[in-house]
Amino acid sequence: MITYALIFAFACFGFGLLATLWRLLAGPTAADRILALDTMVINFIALLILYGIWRGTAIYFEASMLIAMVGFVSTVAFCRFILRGDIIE
Amino acid sequence: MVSGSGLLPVMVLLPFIGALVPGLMIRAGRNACATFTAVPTVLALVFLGVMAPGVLDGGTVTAKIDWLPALGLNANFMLDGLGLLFAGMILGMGLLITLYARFYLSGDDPMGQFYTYLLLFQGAMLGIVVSDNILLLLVFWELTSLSSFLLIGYWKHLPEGRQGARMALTVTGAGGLAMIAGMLILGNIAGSYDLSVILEHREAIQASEYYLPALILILLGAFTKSAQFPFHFWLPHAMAAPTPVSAYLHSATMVKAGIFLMARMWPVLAGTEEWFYIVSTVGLITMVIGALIALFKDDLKALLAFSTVSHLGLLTMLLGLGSKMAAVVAVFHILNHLTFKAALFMSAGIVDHETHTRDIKRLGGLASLMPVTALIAVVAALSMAGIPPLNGFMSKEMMLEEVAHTHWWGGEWPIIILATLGALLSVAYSFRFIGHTFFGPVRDDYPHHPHDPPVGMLLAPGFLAVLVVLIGLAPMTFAAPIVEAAGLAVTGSEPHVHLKLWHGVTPALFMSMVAVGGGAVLLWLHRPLDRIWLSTPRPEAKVMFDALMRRVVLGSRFITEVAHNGAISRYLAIFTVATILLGYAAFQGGGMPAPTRGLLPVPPLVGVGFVLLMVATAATVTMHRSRFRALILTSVVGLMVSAGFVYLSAPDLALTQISVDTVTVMLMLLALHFLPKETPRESPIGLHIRDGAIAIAAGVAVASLAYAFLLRDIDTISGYHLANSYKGGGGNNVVNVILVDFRGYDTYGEIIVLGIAGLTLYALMEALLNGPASRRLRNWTFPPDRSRDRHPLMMVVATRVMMPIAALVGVYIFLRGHNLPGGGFVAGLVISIALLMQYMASGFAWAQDRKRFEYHSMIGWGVVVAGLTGAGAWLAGQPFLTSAFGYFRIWPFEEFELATAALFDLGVFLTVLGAVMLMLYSLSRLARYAGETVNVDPMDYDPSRREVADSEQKDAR
Amino acid sequence: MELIVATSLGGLTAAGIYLVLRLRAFPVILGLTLLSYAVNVFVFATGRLTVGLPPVLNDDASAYTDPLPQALVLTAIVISFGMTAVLVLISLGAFLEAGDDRVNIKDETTGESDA
Amino acid sequence: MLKRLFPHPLLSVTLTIVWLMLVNKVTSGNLALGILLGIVIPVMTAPYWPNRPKLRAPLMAAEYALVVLWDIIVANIVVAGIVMFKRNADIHSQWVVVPLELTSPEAITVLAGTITMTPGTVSATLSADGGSLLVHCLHTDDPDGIRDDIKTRYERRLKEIFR
Amino acid sequence: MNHWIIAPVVLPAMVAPLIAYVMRHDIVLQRTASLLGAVLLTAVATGLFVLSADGSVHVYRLGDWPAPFGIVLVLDRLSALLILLTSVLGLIVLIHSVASGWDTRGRHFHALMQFQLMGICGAFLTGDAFNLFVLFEILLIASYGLTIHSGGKARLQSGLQYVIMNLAGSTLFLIALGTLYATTGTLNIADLSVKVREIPVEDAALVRVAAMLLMIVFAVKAALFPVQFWLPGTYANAPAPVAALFAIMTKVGAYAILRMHTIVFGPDAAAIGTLSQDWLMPAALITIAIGAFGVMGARRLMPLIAFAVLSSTGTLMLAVSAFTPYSAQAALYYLLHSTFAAAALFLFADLLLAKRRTGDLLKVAPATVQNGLLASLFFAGAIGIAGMPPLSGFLGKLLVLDALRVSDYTWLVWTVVLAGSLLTIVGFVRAGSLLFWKSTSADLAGPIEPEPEDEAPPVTKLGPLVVAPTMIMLAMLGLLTVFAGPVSRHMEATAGQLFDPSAYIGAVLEDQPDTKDLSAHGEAH
Amino acid sequence: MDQDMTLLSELLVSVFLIVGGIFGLVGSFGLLKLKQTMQRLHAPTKATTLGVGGALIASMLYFLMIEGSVSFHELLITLFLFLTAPITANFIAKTFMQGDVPENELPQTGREFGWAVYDDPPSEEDEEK
Ligand code: NA
Ligand code: NA
Repeated sequence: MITYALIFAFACFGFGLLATLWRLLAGPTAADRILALDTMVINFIALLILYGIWRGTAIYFEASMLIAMVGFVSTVAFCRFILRGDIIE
Repeated sequence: MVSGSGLLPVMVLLPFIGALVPGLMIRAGRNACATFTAVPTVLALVFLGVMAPGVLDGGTVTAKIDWLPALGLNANFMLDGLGLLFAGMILGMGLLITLYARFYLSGDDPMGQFYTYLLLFQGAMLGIVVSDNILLLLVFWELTSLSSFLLIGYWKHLPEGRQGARMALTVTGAGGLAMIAGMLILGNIAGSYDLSVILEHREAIQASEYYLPALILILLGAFTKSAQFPFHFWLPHAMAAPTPVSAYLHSATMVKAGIFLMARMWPVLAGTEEWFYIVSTVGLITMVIGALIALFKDDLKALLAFSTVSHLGLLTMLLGLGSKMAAVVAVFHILNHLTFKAALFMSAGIVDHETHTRDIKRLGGLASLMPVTALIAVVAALSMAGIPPLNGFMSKEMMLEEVAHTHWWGGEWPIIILATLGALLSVAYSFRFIGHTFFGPVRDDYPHHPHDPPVGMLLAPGFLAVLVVLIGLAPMTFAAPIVEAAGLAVTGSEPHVHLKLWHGVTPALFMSMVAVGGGAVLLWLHRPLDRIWLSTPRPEAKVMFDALMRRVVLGSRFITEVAHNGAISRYLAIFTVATILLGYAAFQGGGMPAPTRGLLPVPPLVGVGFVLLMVATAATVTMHRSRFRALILTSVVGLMVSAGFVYLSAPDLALTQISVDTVTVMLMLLALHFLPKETPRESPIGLHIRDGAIAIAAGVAVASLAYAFLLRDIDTISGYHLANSYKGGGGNNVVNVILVDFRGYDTYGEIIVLGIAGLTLYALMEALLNGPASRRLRNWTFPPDRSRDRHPLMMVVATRVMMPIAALVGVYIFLRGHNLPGGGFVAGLVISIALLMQYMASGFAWAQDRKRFEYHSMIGWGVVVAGLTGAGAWLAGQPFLTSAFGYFRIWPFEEFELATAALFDLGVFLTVLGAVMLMLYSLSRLARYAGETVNVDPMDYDPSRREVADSEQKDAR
Repeated sequence: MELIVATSLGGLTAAGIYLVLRLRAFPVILGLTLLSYAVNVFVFATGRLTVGLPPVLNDDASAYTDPLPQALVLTAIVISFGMTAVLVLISLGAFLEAGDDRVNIKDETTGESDA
Repeated sequence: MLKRLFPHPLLSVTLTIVWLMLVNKVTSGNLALGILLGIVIPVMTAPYWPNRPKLRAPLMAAEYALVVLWDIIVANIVVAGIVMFKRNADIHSQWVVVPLELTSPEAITVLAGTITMTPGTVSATLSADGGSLLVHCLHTDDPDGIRDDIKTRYERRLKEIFR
Repeated sequence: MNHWIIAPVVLPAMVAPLIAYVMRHDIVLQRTASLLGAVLLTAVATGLFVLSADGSVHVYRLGDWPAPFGIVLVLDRLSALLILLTSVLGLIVLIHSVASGWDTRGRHFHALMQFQLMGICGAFLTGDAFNLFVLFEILLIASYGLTIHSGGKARLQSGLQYVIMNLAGSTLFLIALGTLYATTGTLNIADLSVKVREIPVEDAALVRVAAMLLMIVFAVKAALFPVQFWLPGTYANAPAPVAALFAIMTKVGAYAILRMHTIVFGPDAAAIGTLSQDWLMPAALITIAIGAFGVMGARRLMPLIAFAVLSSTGTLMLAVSAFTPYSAQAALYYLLHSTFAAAALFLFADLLLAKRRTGDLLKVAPATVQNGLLASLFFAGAIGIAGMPPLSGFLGKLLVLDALRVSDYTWLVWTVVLAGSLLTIVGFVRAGSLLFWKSTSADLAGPIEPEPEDEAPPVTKLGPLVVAPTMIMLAMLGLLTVFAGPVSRHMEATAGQLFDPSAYIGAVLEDQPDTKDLSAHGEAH
Repeated sequence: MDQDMTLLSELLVSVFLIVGGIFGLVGSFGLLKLKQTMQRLHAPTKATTLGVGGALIASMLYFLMIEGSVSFHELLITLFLFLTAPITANFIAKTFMQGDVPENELPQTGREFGWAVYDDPPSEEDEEK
């Protein structure tokens, strides 16, 4: 049962990746692209967690945690670049 | 073998050591300088005198010193008759020139330099003539080119001097290089570079298939040096040198080096058809052409220069004839030419010195004004013309005699006519030299009123003129011994020379008479002939040479600027194409074993990741002009690569890749702040296609390479690492144990790279702020539509909570790294990112003011801690970076592990943190220089201040 | 899977090379970034591909992936980070000094004819 | 002294708990390490958080958390419906201005965060003086109702908590 | 195990951070530490040279791990020689930098210099292919910092190109190493040698690719056609003392080819065959030609010198390309010569530029003070690099020509080398007569254009300390000439070791008495 | 009993997985479907975050109930995502406004100062007033 649920979840978030890619390419605004990248990262984290369940190992959680953190920082940096130019003025 | 072999190398060395003297002595005055310059020459002459008797008796002095035995280049010297003749000429003339130059050079000329160059040249010449190793000979040969370059260009303020020097060096240098090849071949045939060995291998050499190439290459050296046609043109231009130089180099010594070489090699190279036709033909042509040009030269020195060319041609021809007698005549004429030509040069120098002109058309009638000079010149010139009873007559007669018996290009007549013509022209220009300079009416328009120079200046030419007469009158006394000894050295058999003025009625006598008579007629007809000559178009060697040189320079420049055009994109394209082609060529040379692995299955999600990766990669390319977009797209690429690492069992890689990417993106954003935001469209479509083709080829190449090995298994050394990671390294995470232990040295290097990067960025930032870039920064304008909130409240508040948590995560990742994915590097990046979060929230400068650690010293400590941890192993007698670990228990805590590897990892951590922060610092300094202000408060506006302000106002009321 | 990895590598390399051959510093930097991804994957792949076998020792694992290439890639990643940082700032410096970020240099010097 | 050792006591506790969650194993050693880090890290980061926000009414905070959680779940379903099944033309998005009584940056941040996390609304920006909040509604025909909802449901509670 | 073996790496690696971080505000202290470090390094290098002179091979097992699993350092004649060369060169260049004040024209000069020395020494010592990459990166990144030391437009622009080129090179290096590991499963050079020889030619395609790619990588460092393009621009725009130190940088590439393509990919390895020399020789010849044309066509002094260095690199690689013990001997002798000759010229250029207000453009300018001194230094340097007697270049060139006598292309080789020499000589003569002879003639002196760049202020008089390093470099050429016999004998022995790698392999792989004790701890958990 | 427990836990885990998946899908679908940038901002910041939350809870339950190990990491990640999502959304909204929304299209702040994106914060003098 879990297997099927997992596959369903994989499919959902996998679709999420493709959707975010589309948005990232299509834009049209910088905000859209940043949003798409941010969402992609979150989808990726979800997939990573699902993969952890699939493999039955907790070894990928640090990666998820780290990605959550750097994903946030990148998004803010991209936004600040558009907003201010200098990200750490 | 005769005694005195120890003297020989010392004799060669003397001038070189002596070359130091003038520089030291010049402060003591010109006379002292000249005197002490003469000392080494005199000493060398004395040495030579000591060795001379033995050599004149047919002996040879040898000395052997090992120098570079691996090559067969040894400082082996040999003094035989030929060497003795030349050494005597070089040293004797050297002494005379030293004397003459003392008076010739003016007070403005740097005399010390002159004597230094002179002695260097003398030493080099001396080396050539006593070398018993052809490689050693080459060394001295090239040295003469160099030192003569300095001498010719001595008057560097004269453009002719500079050009002449360069031309001489170019031509003789080129010949010298050809000769190197020739000598190497010769040595290769003979099996040794020792001359004495080579001289014993005549048959082997002449039978070798490499004989002709060797001969041509060596002759190129000799012909260029001795100004043989068609290389004769440099010699007249070298006349821009001071006259002592011309007298020394271009009459007595350097130009004779080529003649010497031909004489030296005569025993092994001469006697073949090739030798005969090449050498004698070149000699004859040179002799006639040189004499013809000499006749129409108005510059005294140019006239003498071309006469020298002509006489060198004569000598070459004689050596080329291949008969022993001709060779002996050549030797005799070398001596004679030296005496009269040097005297003539000196006389010309005196005339120049006194009248301030060398133009024969502005001279005449000097005999009465400077009688002594005139006497010397007349004697020498008559000798040159071959008028009895002077020495020139004798050797000319003997030459004509040899020629008369020679069968050349199908008969005797061609050579007889040409040789006679040469002699005839020789007579004409000799007569013209004295006739138009010293005789005729005294003029009143000399640039400077002449009279005989001081005695010092007359001594040297006078002495030579006396020799001219003495040899002419008593050849058996003054010339025969040395000519015999030298002839023996050249021909290998006792020549039994009988030098006498009267040979009876021979063909030579008739030829001689024709020459003298014809010469006189020519001189009588000179004026009309001169007009014809001047109106005849003829190739001007200097013009051609200059044009050639200019073409070479322009051609070189063209090649250089086409190849190295400063376009790195083309360099890289070439690099890539070359790599692909060479890689493919290498691949073709070997086979491939059969695959041993199947393909792993591809789950659909991996397919999705693949699509993302490829699309993002492709989009990075197609959208690269919008730099920001491209940057976002590369983030996707990075994310997908990390995903791949996760999927393919490399969590450590994923962690590292993703954190490094983040920091890299930050740096790029910081830089992009200043850089243009768009990449202009500037390369033509063809370039895109070319680059696209190269890129695709490279992609296919790399993909195929990877695919090839991915299907084939192999045993690797990492089994050991897996087996011993825990036992020997104390960690479960094998990757981390490899990093901090098995290959900790790599990691040590890697943190040093980071540390250097930090330093470099800092140094560059400082340099930019101190250079012109600072002006650009100072005038920086920011877009007016920037957002007005620099440090939004929400971000600041969120950071206050998240930053400590992120720091905690950093500590966690650091500590667990040894056993699970993580480690000092990732931890350092995590902490950096946490700090970066803070910097983004409240600004770098604000946060920087509150930092606890100096980033510089953090890098320093990191590198030092890692280094000291490694060096700590020395205390235990272990090699650098040997790790130690143990499990400890302290109540009330459970067992824990302590490992030196963790300390090493701490060094890594500190370096990474320090380097990243220093980089960010450097970039943010630039921004502040560009006018960003530093905020006082952590956030743009704290609304609670409004409340406080309100309440304060209330209180105030 | 092997085919996918190889193709990805090829794609990254091709894109990287194409960008490296552009005329401005920024795309060149992007190109080098892509190349460095490619090369990291390449070196990583020399340990051959395995799924779900990370090189962390534990009791129930019967096999591991090859840890050595991973360690090498880690070193390479760090080094290329340092290099990229230097490259970025040098290109910025060149831009600030020269006024544009062209990578190709036009030599403006003019020589003097011989004499 | 105590203030210097514990500049943010709540943070210290949080960090210790987070540490234990990270290491995933409650042992004496980990606890000691967690406490140590809980002390050291706030001390190190204290300069970046100069003031100490006043937190009162812990019960109210808990209540607030539950309310928000509930809102998140319920409203998410609503929004899912809008996103999935409403035609784009039928979605009426609006800007809503929420005047703020809160002045503590922390409180404002929590409010703005709450507004964003509860579906249907995103807090877009503050006014330059932090006195009002601009909110974007995905679909509403009653912007004033939304504003009042925010003020009564969240801001009132937050005013209690951050008094 | 002799711990001194790692001293050439650890010593500068410790001195550098101290200079950079502890002493960074005190230039006197920095200079003292840096010079002291260099002196100590030279002393250690001398000691190691003596140690290795008897032909013994010393292995240093880092972390006490057995080879091929850990990283080893290997000290043999070749590595000892090059470390000694590096340290001597480094010391002289440092003295020049201090005396000329270059070290104060930007930040962190001494630290970067020490790191640079560390990287170079490390590269010469390492017995591990991947570690060679790491040390290459160290010496490269330090060189990036040094190339752009004190900034300026031209320097940064050419520095950027230098960095890009080398990053491309490093990328290829990793691909090559990857391919090598993928086909042999090892990274240790001695082990690679063993493994490569086990590969039959019918399975050798990939390992051949690895060998070729590695050769290209090293060719980039050695500046060999068609990857030589970076050199002239970089050297011409680098600070002169840095350019002088870089004289050793191209040698690192030559060293790597000499090391890897004899011990690992030697002609005796069936898998490789003559692959290396087949491609190296034409590349070297073209490099010589390009360098010579560059000298002939140069408009500026610094590029002129740089192209001469390029040509001399080509000559060096030509000697390497024959892959015989004798040619290696010639190559090593020439290597010593060309290092000092190039360094001497760059240091000289610095002296001249300090005195010439018109920069290094080859055009007439007013005479400089001490024109005679500078002219003689230039003349000597030119003689040195062009390979004219009495300096060692001539002997080196003769050795190279002699060593290549056996090749099939002797004619071509000799023609190129000799014609290249001629162009170089003539080019230098042109430059010298413009710089020194024409400059003294007032009639030709053109108007003075000040340099656009903010270069260093002209020194009024060159003191003995400023001139000494250049003279010492030139004196080295003289010493190499005088002691050509003993030097070449040592080179012969060194080359012999390269072509009989059994001692090397034995020392690394077989002679491992007691490495790490692995019995202490239990199994993994 | 044991089997029931297992079934129950599997059911629970599956439910969370499916709910998480659905929300994730909604978020991504919204990103594709919605027409305006500000509208699109709604979907992922919330739905996707919630979707990840679902997956995380599923994971926690899975390891707790099926593997038998307690893992709080998921909780941490959830906490982190919920903490950062609003900030992210805020920044993206501002990015959009700065580039694509003129100030006059927005309602007034109702205060002396405009929206932070377009207006400078109160200065010292402003405060004095
Ligand atoms: Na604002
Ligand atoms: Na909301």
